[in-house]
Order: sequence, then structure tokens, then C-alpha cells
Amino acid sequence: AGKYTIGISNTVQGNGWREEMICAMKAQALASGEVAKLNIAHRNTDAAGQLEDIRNLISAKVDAIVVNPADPAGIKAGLEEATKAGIVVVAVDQAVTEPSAYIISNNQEQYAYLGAKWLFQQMGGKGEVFYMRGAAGASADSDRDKGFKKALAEFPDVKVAQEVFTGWQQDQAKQQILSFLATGTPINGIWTSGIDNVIVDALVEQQAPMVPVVGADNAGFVGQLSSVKGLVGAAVTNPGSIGGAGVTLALQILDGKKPAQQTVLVEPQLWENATEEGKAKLKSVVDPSLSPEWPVSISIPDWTTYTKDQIVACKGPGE
Amino acid sequence: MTDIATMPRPVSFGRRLKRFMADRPLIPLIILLIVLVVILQILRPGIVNERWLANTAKFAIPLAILAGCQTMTMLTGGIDLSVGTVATMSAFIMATQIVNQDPTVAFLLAMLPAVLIGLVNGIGVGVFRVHPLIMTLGTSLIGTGFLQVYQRTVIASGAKIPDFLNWLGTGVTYGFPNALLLFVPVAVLIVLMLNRTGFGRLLYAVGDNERAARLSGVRYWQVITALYILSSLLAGITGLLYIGLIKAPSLSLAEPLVLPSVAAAVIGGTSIFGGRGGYTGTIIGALILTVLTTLLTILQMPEGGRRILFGFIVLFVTAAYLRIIEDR
Amino acid sequence: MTTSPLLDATSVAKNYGAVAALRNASLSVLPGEVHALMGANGAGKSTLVKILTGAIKADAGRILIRGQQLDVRSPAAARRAGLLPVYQEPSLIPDLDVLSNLRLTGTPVEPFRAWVRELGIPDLDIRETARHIPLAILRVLDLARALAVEPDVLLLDEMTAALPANLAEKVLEVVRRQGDAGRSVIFISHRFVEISALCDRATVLRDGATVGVVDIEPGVEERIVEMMLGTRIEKTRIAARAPNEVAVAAGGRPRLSVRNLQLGTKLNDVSFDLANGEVVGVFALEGQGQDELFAALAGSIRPTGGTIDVDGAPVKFSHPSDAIQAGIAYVPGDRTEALAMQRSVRENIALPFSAGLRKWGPIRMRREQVVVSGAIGRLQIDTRAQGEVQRLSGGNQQKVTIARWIAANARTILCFDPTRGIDVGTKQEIYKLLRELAGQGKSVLFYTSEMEEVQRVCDRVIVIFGGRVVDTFPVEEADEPALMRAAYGLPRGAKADVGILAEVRPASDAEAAS
Amino acid sequence: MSRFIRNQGWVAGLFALLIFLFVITKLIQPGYGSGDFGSLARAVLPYAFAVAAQTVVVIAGGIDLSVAAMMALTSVTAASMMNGATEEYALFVVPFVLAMGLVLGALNGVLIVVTRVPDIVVTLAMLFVLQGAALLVLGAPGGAAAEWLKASVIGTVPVPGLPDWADAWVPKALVLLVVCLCVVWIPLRRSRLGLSIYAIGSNELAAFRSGVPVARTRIIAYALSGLFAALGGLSLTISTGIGAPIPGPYLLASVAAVVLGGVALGGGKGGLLGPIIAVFVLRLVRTDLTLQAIDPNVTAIIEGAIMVAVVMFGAFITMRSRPAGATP
Ligand SMILES: Nc1ncnc2c1ncn2[C@@H]1O[C@H](COP(=O)(O)OP(=O)(O)OP(=O)(O)O)[C@@H](O)[C@H]1O
Ligand SMILES: Nc1ncnc2c1ncn2[C@@H]1O[C@H](COP(=O)(O)OP(=O)(O)OP(=O)(O)O)[C@@H](O)[C@H]1O
Ligand SMILES: [Mg+2]
Ligand SMILES: [Mg+2]
Repeated sequence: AGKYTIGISNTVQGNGWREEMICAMKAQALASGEVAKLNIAHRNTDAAGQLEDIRNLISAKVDAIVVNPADPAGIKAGLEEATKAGIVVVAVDQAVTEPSAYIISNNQEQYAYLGAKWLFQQMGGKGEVFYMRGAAGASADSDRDKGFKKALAEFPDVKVAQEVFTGWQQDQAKQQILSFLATGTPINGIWTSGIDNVIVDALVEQQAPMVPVVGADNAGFVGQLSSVKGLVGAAVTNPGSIGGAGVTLALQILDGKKPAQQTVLVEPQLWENATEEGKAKLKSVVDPSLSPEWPVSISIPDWTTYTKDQIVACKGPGE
Repeated sequence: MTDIATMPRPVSFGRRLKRFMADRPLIPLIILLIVLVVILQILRPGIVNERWLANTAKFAIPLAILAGCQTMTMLTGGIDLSVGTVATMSAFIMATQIVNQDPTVAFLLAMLPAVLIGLVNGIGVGVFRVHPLIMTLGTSLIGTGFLQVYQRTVIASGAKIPDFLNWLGTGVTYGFPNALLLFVPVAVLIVLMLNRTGFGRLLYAVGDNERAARLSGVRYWQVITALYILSSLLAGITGLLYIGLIKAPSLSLAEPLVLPSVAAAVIGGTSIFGGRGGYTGTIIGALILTVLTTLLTILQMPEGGRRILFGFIVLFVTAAYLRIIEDR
Repeated sequence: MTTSPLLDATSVAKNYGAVAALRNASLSVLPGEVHALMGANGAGKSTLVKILTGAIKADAGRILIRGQQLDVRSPAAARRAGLLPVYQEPSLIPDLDVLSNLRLTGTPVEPFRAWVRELGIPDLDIRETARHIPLAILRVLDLARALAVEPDVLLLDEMTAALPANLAEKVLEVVRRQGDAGRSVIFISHRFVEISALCDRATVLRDGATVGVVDIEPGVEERIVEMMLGTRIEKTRIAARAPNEVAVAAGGRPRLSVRNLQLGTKLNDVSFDLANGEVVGVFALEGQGQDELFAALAGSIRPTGGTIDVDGAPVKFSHPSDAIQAGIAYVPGDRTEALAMQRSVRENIALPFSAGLRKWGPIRMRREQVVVSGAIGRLQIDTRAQGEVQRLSGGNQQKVTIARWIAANARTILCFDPTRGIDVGTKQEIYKLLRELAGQGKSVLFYTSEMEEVQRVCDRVIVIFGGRVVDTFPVEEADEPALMRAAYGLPRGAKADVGILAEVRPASDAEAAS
Repeated sequence: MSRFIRNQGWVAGLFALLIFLFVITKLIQPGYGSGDFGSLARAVLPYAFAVAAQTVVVIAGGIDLSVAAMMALTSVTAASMMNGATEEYALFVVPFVLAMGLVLGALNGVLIVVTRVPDIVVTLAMLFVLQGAALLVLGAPGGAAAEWLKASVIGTVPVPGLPDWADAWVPKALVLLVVCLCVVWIPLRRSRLGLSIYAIGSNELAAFRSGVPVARTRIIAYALSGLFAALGGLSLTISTGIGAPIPGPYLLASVAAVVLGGVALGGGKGGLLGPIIAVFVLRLVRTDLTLQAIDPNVTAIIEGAIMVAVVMFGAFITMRSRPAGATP
């Protein structure tokens, strides 16, 4: 059917968001009808490991590489080599410093800013917030930290009661929130970096006073926003389907339709349940059939063309 | 000709105390645990309440059971790094199969990979004599791979946490976590097994001197295979308990417990070289680690500093404990 | 005394927790003398050697070397002070070849080679990894390595215990010449023959304290034994076997019947019978296939040919548990092979009870306690340090390996050099025990490297040479010359055309034979 | 001859496997050429140093769980020092970071010797400490590397007397690796110190009694491990141009390659060549899996299975080569 071979490189395995991203890539490659084969390097590794994968993909002579970078700067050399070899390079989810690469990215700084600002407004512009970050030392985490700090600066009366790194791990986050709740320290809001449903669970289990919670658009959390009594919260979109958009962009470039700019930013949206309007929006997106770790925004308008069945089936061309 | 009477030197109080603790190695561990709790209470007055105790127990229990796997395997000079994967697999399979299956069937399906991985580990270590570190590492890689393949086939079916597991994992009755209903029998069984059964004896003997065990008629592969299957089964059950506690099936659910489970067994006084140790120490080791994690969460310091402190405290605890029990 | 001592240790003490290994030990060695250090098992001999050579630290005491107080903190420091030990356990690094072992200790190679030849090993390959060298040879290499640096004081801890007669003889010769050359030797052995042939004086230890220093002269043995054992036991002689016992052995079906046993190049065609109520000795020089014979009978190695019948029925052992099932237990010579060192005496003795799959369940603790204490009592094991077998002295450890099978009530016991490194008192007990077992209708196969043990304990003797049974004779005919002849491959009646047996010390021509 | 097979057979077999894999690679991708080989060499670099670090301590009878964290710390240190600095400044940074690795490695050794806690626990604790330190140095990936350093692994080395096509098969990264390893390893292996390292791994008591300064030798072994890990950290910074505080997957990879390379985890046996070849094998397997576009979830299964199968095979042939059923 298709004529292109597309290489994919990803360095986090076993995390719902990344799995959805990979499935979106496969589904989009299949739906586009232009891709003969996907060549996926998908494992847990670091920037050096990703360089190895990229070089292996170059050896495999793919037409384009879609990469979720382990680090914006760390894989510059590999991307440069790919471009030299005539391969189209698209980075998804995060920017890269290699100028020849195209970027289609979720705006991580904006993600944090949007959620934090909404949260602080809900708190009435003052009080204590429990700040639950991602993995210490990860670049997405430090980008989000910038956005959070920006919002914090706008609300001088909001204080961080406690800052923890969840490592983007459910069990760690749950233990942390439970320990924190046990201290009895009063808080007025919780900001999470996407490990969200276990936090709501913990509040319910401990019969702790409900405070506003900000999380990501993971299926589990979105469901909780409509079903848990007394929970006020917001889900900020961080679509894993950005992977599908990356494949679309790569195919456009291969077909000679270069976009106007090198960088395309997908701006996050905020879905909250504090207003009727927001509730309606949430109701329309909630999807209990998805794994609770999967983001519900399984498609991006204008960028992805697959159906829900296709992404859930998670099958690429030739499978 | 040498009748210089050697006067019994008066034993100092410190030495007597040390001797006393050395004969009861659990006491210094318990003291340490109490010290940590006191520090916590000083840092955050009021934190040590009924609710906190229940929460600590809830998180210490899965860790303690996995550390039990490590204790048993370490007694034979081995280690089981596949417990994280096994626990994750059984949890994930349970949560996804319960949607369409009868609970019993789902439970059996969930325990199946545990038995298989245990069997493969046991055969690799017991028959082919592969180093347990490598063997269990390899099977855990393979298991993770299968889990990922499996995950793709069930994305559409969604996941559900059975009410019973939820009750067991998070429920509290009269201030006691329900998980104790599972843990107390398991712990008693492990302790009795190690001290009062032939199999327990063989674990120690095999770990201490395999050739001696062989000359006494022990078939190494039988002991080792049974051991690794048992270890995997325990890990599988831990997975079910843990999913009831965390309530979010993910592909790396129990992975973060693996290294702490080794640390808990070591802090509890089990020798990583085999032949020496026991389970009661391990339980306290697991409690110490859980309290320590809370303590470090509460401390307002940069994440880097927290990790440094965690490392040094684990090292210090193990060193101090060894000092005390060594000098018998 | 006219000469001042080369080495002078006074009031040395060493405690291991509650156990006092040494309480008040003193030792004074003159230049040029061969000084025996004697004592029952657990008296503290090895501990003293380890302290003198810096392997462990003493709790108290004063050590003078050439009149100067020296603090030997490590074996390396002891070396520099001119003190070189050969410990009770081999000290070569198992994974390094012999040459690397020499380089590691800074031992000159040529003198080492010369000593090795001198000690009766003409064809050593110094590129061989130590792990693949037999124990007896390793002991000799340890000695050669010590000799090669010409130490002032050589400390030999049961150097000859694991050696076959021919190598032991060479060692004694060499040690004697050390004394002549003005160097001192501290010599530990439980064999009086060696002591009287070699030593000038003896220091006797009992329960960690020096109880006397005596000059070695004819008839001093009794005094030393008295000092060593205190009032512990009076020396018992093994009662001569009643003739009817032998008669019982002769009749009936043999307990164990071995025919044409073969194992690679190590065993060719070994046949013999072992009857109920019989102790059969196996006598051989080093490496004649006795290790393999015992291993095959114990189920550790599968023979490549021949048959083994137990009580008239053919058996094939693929694992020691098969042999144990058939009532055949093996007591290896090397106790580290038989004991779980960190476990208690009780657990070690009770180990076979749990071995089978069907025995994995709950243990009946009371019953076990009774059986185990019975065995402990029977062998008079010193249980002060019973929490961990590794804290027992070498001899007491050895007893535990036998006690296990007394407790398990094994019908046939294969004892491989069970008295290696055991003091005279204990030896007597073990001889008595073996005879008693035979009296109860059990059967014992007994390998020993000491000729007199053959005569004391056995009903019959099998002599093996080059993997074959050379001769089998009743104990009455097993005098030293006969045993030696056979051990060199000459059965009774064959003509001694080589002339090696004319001399009293036949082993000096071991090279010719091996 | 039989001794050669006993001592070197495994390494030779591994080398044959590597050649076989190259042939397979060429069959899968006929275009596989010198440039791709250069990529392989660059990918091997950090793994090879990690494995060298692990090998030294494993031979000395220990294990170092802090290898990857040490690499992360040295990498972020180098990257942050070179950030915004002149090219010449890197001439100072390189020796500084290497010295840092040496000292921190020695610290591992000192802690093991002084606390008498088992090495696996000490280095586990140090894993947390070093990770924490890395986070304090750089909170997020960043920093820079000097251009001349980056250039030092890119391209090939013109070897005088070799035709150009042959030169193309001598990547700088490979030369750098060989030089760094040889400079340390070859003199070491032949020296008394090297023998001492083997000795304490083979039998510590015997080594002590042979006059080997056991404590000092152990410290030196860990210091060397730290040095190799620092080289690994530097190679990370050099190849990526940044430093990342989260450790990469080098710990488990290093243990696996050590065992594949024929170094017994008990200590005392093996050399550096085997593990390095094992690293090439593992990297080349990864290349082939990517070239073949194997399902990424299946690759985890394949990699785990290869590891287990090769080690089982090794165990199997050792069992076969033992004299008929001899006691193990
Ligand atoms: N590491 C140890 N821990 C505890 N006790 C020990 C230790 N080493 C030796 N002992 C004790 O010290 C005493 C003396 O032991 P030592 O080995 O010196 O005896 P020995 O005279 O050499 O006996 P043998 O002739 O049996 O070898 C014994 O009672 C033994 O139990
Ligand atoms: N657990 C134990 N504790 C104490 N002594 C034991 C134990 N097991 C066996 N023995 C003793 O060891 C000897 C042999 O026991 P063993 O169990 O081999 O006999 P058995 O006839 O094979 O028993 P069974 O037929 O019940 O398996 C007996 O004298 C017995 O008293
Ligand atoms: Mg001794
Ligand atoms: Mg002895």
C-alpha cells in the first residue's frame, strides 16, 4: 500500500501516556495509507541510548524518524546525522535543539501554567498548595516547574506547603499523599504532574476534606471529575495522540508539503468541573472503556485521522 | 607452672548491654524503628496517630511480603529480582481479566505467570546453575515483554479493581488495616516454615554449604525449584494486594518495590551470602524503610539532598546493626 | 638456658565471645630447634599459630621475637619478621595458577621448584590452577612456598595430617634438616611417631593454657598424653576383636558387594565385599583412586563400569540421596565439605532427616532433640560453641560429621580418613565407636592414611594401587611391611625385585613408584 | 591446549558469536558499512566503560550497584563544568572528573571495608547518595561539552600504512575505548596488585594469609571501578553533549555483560576481554532487532531470552565438561 518506512524512537516504556503515543503513531500510519512499514525503537533508556536507536534507524534507511526526545539537546548529533542522510526528522512532545528537525510539541510550560493558575484562582488566590512534581531531573518536569513557578509568582499569597517528586509513579505518589494527609497539615489545593487518580482515591479513602485537584486528562482522573462527590478539579490536556500528529507531519514533509514553521505547538486545554459548561465538556470526553492511565484526548483535530477503534487496536501497517 | 589465675574482668554495663542486644538481634532494630518514629513526631507534631499507623502498615505490608521472598532466596545465597515483574503481572492480569471473567478464573489466570516464572527461575538456578541475579533479571525482562504484548490485547476491555482487593488493600477495621488479615497468616507461616520445617532447614543448609547438603541426601534442584516457585507465588499475591492498595494498574506497578525489598531483608539481618538470617528481622526492616520514606518526604529539602540522606541512613543502619550482632 | 629464645610468647589470650580459645598460652622456641605444639582438639594450637603469624589479633599477651617486642598485625608483617606459617587449611589462591600464587607472595620461583622436587613431587606444572590440584599436593606446595623464603621460624599446623605416608615421610625429612640448619620449626601434629622422630621439645596446651614444656625423649608420650588430657580420660586400648565377630562377617550375604568397578582412568576393576558387622580398611598411597572409590559408593560420581550390590540387590546411584536411601552414608575427609558452618551443631546433625521431599514438612522438635543429643553424647562433642559449627575446633567439627550418621542410624558408613587431625583421646573414641558399630551389625568402610589405624580398627584391609585392588588380607597379616609392599603395588607372594622394601623408610623412593 | 580451552574457551566462543552476528547483520542489511560500525562503536562506549567498572569489582569478589549513578554524577559534573567554559578548560575538566570517579569509587571501597556491610548493600546505598548528588549538581539535563571532546569520538583514525577503506573501519570511538582500557588494564593484570585483586575475589582468607593487604586491595578495586565509571560518565557527556542526572540503564546491562563475558559473579575468575565482547554482542543484537523492525515489545522478550539462554548454555557446557557427575 504505502511507500514510506518511518522510524520511531521513544525512551520510556510501560507508561500509559507513552503507550498511547506509540499506538497513535501506529494508528495514524495505518490510517494515512502512505506508510509501508514502521520501525519502532521503544525501550527504557537515556539520551545516549536514543542516539544508538536513531543511528540504527539511519542504518535501516528509513525515510523519516519521529522521535520523542529523551532530552532536547542530548540527541542533536544523531538528528543532524539523520538529516544529512536525507531523512526527515520530526520531534514530538518536546522540542529539540537540532535546527533541521521539525517539532510538533505539547507546550509543557503552558500545561503547568494553565492548571496552576486555575487552581490558585479556585483557592481564592491564597492558601497552601501541595505540589506533586514528576521525576526529578527529567526535562519535561523542569519545563513544567517553570510554568508552575510563573503562575505562583502571579499569586503572592499562595504558598507551597510541600513539594514532592512522585517519579511519575502511582504507588510512590499514593504513599506520599497519605503520609502528608496523616500530618494533618491544612492545604487548600493539590497540583499533580499527571499522577492524579491515586490522589483522589487517597482523599476519598482517608475521608480527608476535598480540596481542588489539578491533573492531566487521564481516563481515570477525568472519570473521577464527573463521578466523585465533592471533588472540584481540572484536567489539563496533554494528548499522547501527539505521536499521531508527528507521523502526519512527517508524511506531509515527505510529500513535499513543508509547514510554514519548523515548530508547531499544540496548546493544552483545561477541562474543569467547577462550572456547568466545564461539566458538559467533561461529560463529552469521559471514556471509562480506556485504561485509566491513558489520556482521553485520543485524537487531535486537523492532525490525526484514525478512529478510536484503530488507536485502541494499536496496530500499525502490516501487522 | 602457669597458675596465674585469670581474674574474671568486671564486665562494663555497655558491654553487657551490647551482649544482651546481640543475643536478641531484634531489639536494636525495634529501638531504631522507635527512634525514627520519635524523630518524625518531633518534626511534625501530631503525625503519629492512628491513621498514620494504619497507612504505614498498609505500605509496609506489600514491601514486607516481597522482602520475605528476598529473605528466603537470600538464605540459599540467591536473590529474586523478578518479584516486581511477577507482582505487576498478576495485578495487571487480575485487573483486566476480572472485567470479563469469573473471579476464580481471573485469580487463577493472575497466578499462572507467577508459577511459570518461578518454575523457570527455579530450573535455571537449580538445574542449570545460572546465577540467580542473572536468571531472575532475565525472566523479569521476559515477563515485562509479555506483559506489554498482553496489555495491547486488553486496552479495549478496560480495567477494574475487584471490590474484595480494594477492601483488603485500603480498608481499615477498628483502626487495623484489613491487609493484616492476609499478612499475619503469611508472616506466621514464613517464620514457622523457616524454623520448624524440613524445607526451611534445607534453605539454610543449601545456602550455607551446598555440597554438605548434597552429601546429606538433599537434592539441590528440588529445594531451589520449590523455593523460587514459592517466592513467585508470594510475589503474585503481593501484586493482588498492591493493586487493591494503589488501584491503578500500570505496567511498572511493583517495580519500585524491588530494591527496597532487598534492602529490607538486609537491614533485617539476613546475609546476602546465604545461610544466615530470618523473617522477623525483615518485617522490621520493611517498617523501618517505610517510616524512613515518610520521614524524608516530610523533610523540606531538595530532592537531591533527600536521596543522599536516604542512602546514608540505610548504610548507617545496616552498619550499626551488624556491629551489634557481630560481637556475640 | 644459655641461648636466648628466637620466639617467646607469654600469657597469650584470645576470646571468641563466650568461648576462651586461649587463656594463658606461652611458647618459647630456641634457635635451631624443632618444637612440638601439642594438645587435644580445641586446646588452642591453631589459634596460637594464627596469633603468632598475625592472622588474628590476640586479646592479651606479649610476643618477643629475637628479644624484641613486635606487634605482628598481619601475615605480611609476620613474614617480614621471619615467621612463616603453613596453616591447617590450604592457603593457595584457588583461581590463580601456582606461578601467580608465587608472584603474589613474592616467593622466588627457583628455590620453590627445588623444594617441591625435594618434597617428592618431581613433575609439578606451575601453570596449573590451584583449584585443580589435589589437597595433599596443595599442602606440600604451601610448605615449599614457605621454605623457599628461608624463614627463621616455620610454623606447621598439622602439616602431615592430610598427607599419604610417602609424602609425609619427605616432609619430616625436610623439617628435620631445617632444624639442623639452625632454623626453628613449630610443629603441630597429633601423631606421636612424628613428634618423637622429629622434635626436640614440646609445649603442651590444655583448654587454652600452656600446661607444660617437656624434652622429647623415649617414654615421654605417656606424660604428654596425661598433660594434654588432664583427668579427662584414661587411655583406652581397643579390645582385641573376638574371633566370632569375624566369623559372623564371613557368613551370610554381604552388605555391600562391589564387582569390577570402573571409573575413567582412576578406577580399573575394583572388586570386594563388605559384610555386616565388619570394618574393612582401605589403604593406599595418595591418588590411587580411593577418593573416586568412595565417591562412587556414596553416589557422588557415577561409575563407568562394574556393579554395586547392596544386600544382594544391584543398585545404581545417581545422587548421594540414593546411597543414603540404601543405608550407605559417606563421611568425607574434608570437613568443610560436610558441614554447614554457620548453622548449629543440632541442625548439622539433623540435616539428613529433612533431605527427602516427604520430610519437608513440620519437624518434630522433641524427637529430634533426643536423637541429636544422643549422638552428641556418644561422640563427646564439645558443645560450648554449638550455635555455629564454625566455632568448634577442627577435631570437634570432624566429630559432628560422624555424629550425623550415628543419629540417622545409617547401616553402612564410608569413613574417609575420619581421624585426620584428631587428638589421641578422640581417636581412641572413634576407634571404639567404629568397633561398636560393627558390633551392632553395621558395616564400615574405612580409608586411612595411617598404618597403625588399620591394625587397630579393621577386620580386613584392601590395598589399592593405580585404581586396582592389589591385595586383600586379614588384619592379622597386615603388618607395616606387608601394607607398604602392597601399597606400592606388590601383592603378597610377589617378589620384591625392586629392593625398595629392604629399607625401613620405603617412602623415600616414592618417585620411583609413582 | 585443554587448559587454554578451559580458560579462554568462553571468550573465544563469544567472539565467534560476535562474528556470526556481524554476518547476520550484513545479510539483513547489505548496506551495513563502516559508518554503521562507527555508530556501533559509539553506542558501545558507555556500556563498555560501565562493564569494565563492574568487571573489576566482580573479579575482586564484590559487586557495584552504584555504577550507573556514578556515571550520571560524573557526567553532570563534567557537563556543568564545561557549560559556557572555554575549550581549553576541558583539559582541566577531564582529569578532574576522572579523579572524582577514582575518589568516589575509593569511598565505596572504604565504606565497605570500614562498615563491614556487604558490598551489595553499601553500593546500593551509594546509588542513592550519588543520584542525589547528581541532582544537586544539575536539577535537569543540561550543560555542555567541549567541541574537541565531542570530535574525539566522531570519525575514524587514519592508520599509517592502511588503505582508506580499511581506515574507515577504525572508528575513533573504538580506538579511544581500546586505549583507555588497555592503559589501565594491561599493566594492572600483570602486576602484583592485579593478582591481589584476583586473590581476594577467589578466596579472601587465603589471600589474607598470603600476605595480601585485603582491605587496601578492595579499596583500590573500587577506586578503579570508579575511574572506569567516570570514563563512562565522560563518554556520555561527550556523545550527547549534555549531562543527565537520571542514571541510564547501565547497571543491569553491566551485570549482564559481565556474566555473559565469562566473569563468575563469585569473583576471582575471568578477564576484561570477555565482558567487552559481550557488550558488542548485546549492542549488535539491538541493532539487528531495529534493522528487522521487530515489534518493540517483543524485543524485551528476545533480549531477556538471549541473556538467559546464553548463560544457561554456558552453565550447561560447564556441567558437561566436568568429569562424569563429579561433585559440583
Ligand atoms: N572463629 C571462632 N569463633 C569462636 N570460637 C572459636 C573460633 N575459632 C576457634 N574457636 C574456639 O577456640 C578453641 C580452640 O580452637 P583451635 O582451632 O585453636 O583448636 P586446635 O587446638 O587447633 O584444635 P584441633 O586439633 O582440633 O585443630 C576451640 O574451642 C574453638 O571452638
Ligand atoms: N525429624 C527427626 N528427628 C529426630 N530423629 C529422626 C527424625 N527423622 C528421623 N529420625 C531418626 O532417624 C532414624 C531413621 O529415620 P528415617 O526417617 O530415615 O526412618 P524411616 O524408617 O525411613 O522412616 P519413614 O519410613 O517414616 O520415612 C530413626 O532412628 C529416627 O528415629
Ligand atoms: Mg587446629
Ligand atoms: Mg585439627
